[in-house]
Amino acid sequence: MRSSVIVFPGSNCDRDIAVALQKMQFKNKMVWHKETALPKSDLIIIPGGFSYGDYLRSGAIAGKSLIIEEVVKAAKFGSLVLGICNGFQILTETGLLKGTLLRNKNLKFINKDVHIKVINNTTKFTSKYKLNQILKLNIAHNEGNFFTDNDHLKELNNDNLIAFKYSDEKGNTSNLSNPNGALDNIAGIFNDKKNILGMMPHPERMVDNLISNKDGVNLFSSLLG
Amino acid sequence: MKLISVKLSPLNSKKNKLKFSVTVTLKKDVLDPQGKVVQNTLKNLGMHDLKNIRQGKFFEIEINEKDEKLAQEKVNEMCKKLLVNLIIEDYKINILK
Amino acid sequence: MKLISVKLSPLNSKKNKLKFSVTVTLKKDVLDPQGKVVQNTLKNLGMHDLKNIRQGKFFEIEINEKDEKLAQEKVNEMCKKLLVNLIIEDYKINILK
Amino acid sequence: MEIDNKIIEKHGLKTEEFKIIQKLLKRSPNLLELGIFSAMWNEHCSYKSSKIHLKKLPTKGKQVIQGPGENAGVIDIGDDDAIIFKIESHNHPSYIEPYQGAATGVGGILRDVFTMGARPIALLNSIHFGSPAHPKTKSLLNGVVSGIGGYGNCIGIPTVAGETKFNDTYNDNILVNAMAVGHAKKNKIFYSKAKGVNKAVVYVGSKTGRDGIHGASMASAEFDDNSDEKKPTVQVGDPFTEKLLLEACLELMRDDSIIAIQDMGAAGLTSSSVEMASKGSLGIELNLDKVPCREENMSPYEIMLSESQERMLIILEDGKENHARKIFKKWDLDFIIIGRTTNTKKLTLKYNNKIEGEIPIEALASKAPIYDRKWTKKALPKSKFNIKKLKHIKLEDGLIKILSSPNHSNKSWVTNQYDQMVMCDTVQKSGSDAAIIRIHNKDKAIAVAVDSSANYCKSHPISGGKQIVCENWRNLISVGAKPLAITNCLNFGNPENNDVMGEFAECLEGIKDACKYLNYPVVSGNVSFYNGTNNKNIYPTPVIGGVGLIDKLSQPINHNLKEDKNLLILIGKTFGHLEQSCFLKENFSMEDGKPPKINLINEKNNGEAVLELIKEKYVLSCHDISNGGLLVALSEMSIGSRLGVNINKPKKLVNLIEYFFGEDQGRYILEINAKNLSKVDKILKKNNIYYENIGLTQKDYFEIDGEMKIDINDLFKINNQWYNKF
Ligand SMILES: Nc1ncnc2c1ncn2[C@@H]1O[C@H](COP(=O)(O)OP(=O)(O)O)[C@@H](O)[C@H]1O
Ligand SMILES: [Mg+2]
Repeated sequence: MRSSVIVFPGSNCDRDIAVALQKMQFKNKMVWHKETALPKSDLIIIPGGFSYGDYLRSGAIAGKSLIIEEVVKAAKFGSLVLGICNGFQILTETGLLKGTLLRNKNLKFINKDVHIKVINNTTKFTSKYKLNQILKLNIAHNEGNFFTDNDHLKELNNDNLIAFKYSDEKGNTSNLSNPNGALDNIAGIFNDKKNILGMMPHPERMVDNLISNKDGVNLFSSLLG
Repeated sequence: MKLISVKLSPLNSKKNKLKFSVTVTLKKDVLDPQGKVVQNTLKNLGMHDLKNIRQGKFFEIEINEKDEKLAQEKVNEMCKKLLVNLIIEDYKINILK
Repeated sequence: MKLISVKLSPLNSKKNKLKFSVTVTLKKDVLDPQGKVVQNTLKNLGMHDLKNIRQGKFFEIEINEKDEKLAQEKVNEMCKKLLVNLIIEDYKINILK
Repeated sequence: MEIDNKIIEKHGLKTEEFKIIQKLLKRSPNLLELGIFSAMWNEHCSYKSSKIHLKKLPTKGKQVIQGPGENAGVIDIGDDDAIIFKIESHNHPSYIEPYQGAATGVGGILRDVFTMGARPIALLNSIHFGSPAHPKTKSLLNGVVSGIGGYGNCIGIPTVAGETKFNDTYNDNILVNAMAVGHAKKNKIFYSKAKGVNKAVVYVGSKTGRDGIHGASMASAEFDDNSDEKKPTVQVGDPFTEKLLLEACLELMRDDSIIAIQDMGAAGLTSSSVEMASKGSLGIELNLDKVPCREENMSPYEIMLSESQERMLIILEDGKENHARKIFKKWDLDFIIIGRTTNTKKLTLKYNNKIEGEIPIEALASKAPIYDRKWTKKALPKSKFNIKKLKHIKLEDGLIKILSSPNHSNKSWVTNQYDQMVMCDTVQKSGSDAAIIRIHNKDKAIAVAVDSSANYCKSHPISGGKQIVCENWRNLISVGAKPLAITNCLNFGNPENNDVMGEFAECLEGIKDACKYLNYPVVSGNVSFYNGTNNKNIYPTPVIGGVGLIDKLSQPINHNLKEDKNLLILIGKTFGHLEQSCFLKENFSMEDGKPPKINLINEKNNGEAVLELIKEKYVLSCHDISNGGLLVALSEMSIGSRLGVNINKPKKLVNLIEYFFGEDQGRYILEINAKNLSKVDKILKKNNIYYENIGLTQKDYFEIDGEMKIDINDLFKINNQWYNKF
């Protein structure tokens, strides 16, 4: 499996994702934001960080970068695209994913381990997880409060486009297990063709027991098919 | 509409550039976590007459363009292309004379 | 000073409350990292006529108070107490009529 | 412009100092030159009051590659790896503008570390606020914490450890100390010493604005009621640009293009250029019109004294300009040759080819005044406290008071605002005695911790100074690391006050003794004087930041209990020292008496024995005993893991309160499997270590035999309320 990680000047989880991909035997290339063409790849990843400082809106400026045009093209051709954290924010700014990520409801940056529940395990990103499996992943963001309009929310539910929801360790999804105020506890969504996944939690941080746990591994192994 | 306590800007008189202000606010039906916290905090500080507060962004933009209409179009384009997230935000452009 | 493309707000006509807008900008000489990045991006997007852009905050505040002067004082207090960081920011209060 | 007394005073210089300047120049300085003297001769840059005392610190050791005198200290951690680290204060700016002050504090210390060739791998901080009841405390706390997080999170370096404390003494002068730790290859370390004449002096990074002009002088002046007037000097941090600068510098450092490199920190272009020239015994000529400016019409004076952030000065090898320029262009940063090294040993400042100022480098550096200020000794204070008053206090009540107090409440409200995991090498986050950071791609790690004990230092500076070094050493031992070296940030009041100067001299005396005995040298640090307002000085607050090595990272240790029915053993003797304890402070608001005694011999033996037990893998969890004594340490082990304990009553000596809350030093609690007891006993006996079996781990309840029993979840709640209510 060939992957490409897009690197913006303010990306800071690019090395982390590269390490995880290497561990999982992906053939990975790093792609600098000023490049105008993507290497041939089956999977494009937009990593976490603060792409261009994120001073205007998270992901807004990255959404206008040269390389992003290529990502949009590739995504429309059906290439797999994974946006993690800032990557998710960028995907919503480009319109590849609908909805948006507002500031956390407590107006603070939040870094902690949270539980999420697998809502759809029939996609190329999630097939190695069990349905409703509870994962413990790390979140680290200022703007992770997912918001969208009613029509889109209906579409997300009706077409099974919600990938993960924040939950407690038993799988209950309620206000109590919602770290950032996200609509319906949504932690990650697919586009309608399910070739694009945007998620706030960091699977790449969960591939090494010495550091955390291995709950992120199956996302990568799902992609390997 | 009248403004108070705003000094007149001498800039636009030079004619070859124009200055605009843009205010960007969250759409009515979009959750505004920040506005809510600000409102609560102000009430806790004893400001009980506060009825409602909404927070947004503000830009002051100078354009090298003397035609007012053209200039405003350019500002509008900047808003649409970058400054505003049209999914969740509304905006207003004002010329500063 | 005149504003364009702003709808008149019917709110203040009800007399028992008043509505203000507050714009907050960074003081001159204070570094504006945000403005810098936005300006570069707009230029990269082809907006070569952009001379200068500064970003700030914007608030719309409704007050339960019919006396204009008193109301404005209250808004001023909110600015000083919470909304504005007086060390690095300037602000202007406008009444919306 | 005529230089009159008012102008001299405004520049923070004394009349006698001005006379020395005239002598050194053999004429009067112009305003630009005066500004430069003022920046270089102020306390913050010249260390004029502290130098003679700092000289006494032990700075050498097999592990030391570079001690104090460079941007940061460098130590050897085996193989081809080096660790580069330093701590620095940003107290005054953070009090004026907490978010930006703290943020730029982090940015500044990061530059000190990556300017030497290290990729930063961890951030730490020590923050001290006034009383929680003080009207300013809440917003200062909020601003500082989000500023520290805002910078570190954006640049993508994990903030992994620190301390957050409250005490009235900081009501009008908070402390914000930031520490950065980086990793470099031993043969790829960069220094600030200029070499060679006519080499290009290059300015890289952000543009220069009017921010922070006189920041260094501000950091060397006491606050008074007019401090508001000093406000325009606030600097705004731009972590995104710093990220660009970091990556660009590290990229340029891959080959041999750089002769010398120096960040522009306090006193900006002035101190960076003077330091490089001074170290190389060279001169330097700058064309100030070439300096990229953010504002129009900036004067040479403003350009030389601006403290705009995210800038560096580089002296380049011949022929490397295009190569270097390309790298900085890639990262969208300014890259401009603004001058040359010279053999004149002078700082020559030109603007549009006209000489605006010229000062011998010596006058600014080695000839700067040094003071041996008067200081007074402090006797060991006596306690007026009557132990009989304690009779009616129940253990449980005493414990709850402490665990629910601001100083002892769980700090996750703070640490959750910091990205602790980015870079994916954080083995142990904050919350234990020390954080553990893996060296990327290797199976070894470093442990890092910061510590201070202001009330001990206030009561008896020598003991306090020793104690903080020992506590820091213990914290590293507790996670299985061999302590290697420290950095220190010395936050004190007005050095012109004899008592304050005494506190300074004696704290350093204590630090020196402990460092020497423990072979724990000082490799970098920072001094912050003039912390106080209107003649009230803060408690002496030296902060120690330590780095230790875990050479085989198989089973990291922390202080969370692991399993029920394990043995708990207490290493070290308990005498029941309650004076200056947090028990007395939280229960009786008392801060009297002397700090606990430090026995360096025991300290070393106990620590080394614990390290041996950890190496042999007998230790399941470990916690050192500090503030709050045995009971607080035990409850922290329980709260972290939600496992309980069942502790025996002590068989002999001391009353229960003294036993459980005494703050005797050199002690640790270890959790071990009962089947290993005889082997553990053997190692401890061999090393002559005193220890006690104090009880067992158990499920659900935190219990002292016959004295108290609390549900562990309640204990957790008690410990986790304060911040969320504040
Ligand atoms: N308390 C201290 N202990 C040891 N070294 C110190 C101490 N304070 C300052 N130093 C050393 O003095 C030098 C100058 O420090 P400083 O002015 O803070 O550096 P910078 O200008 O890079 O911020 C550094 O090498 C620093 O490590
Ligand atoms: Mg430095």
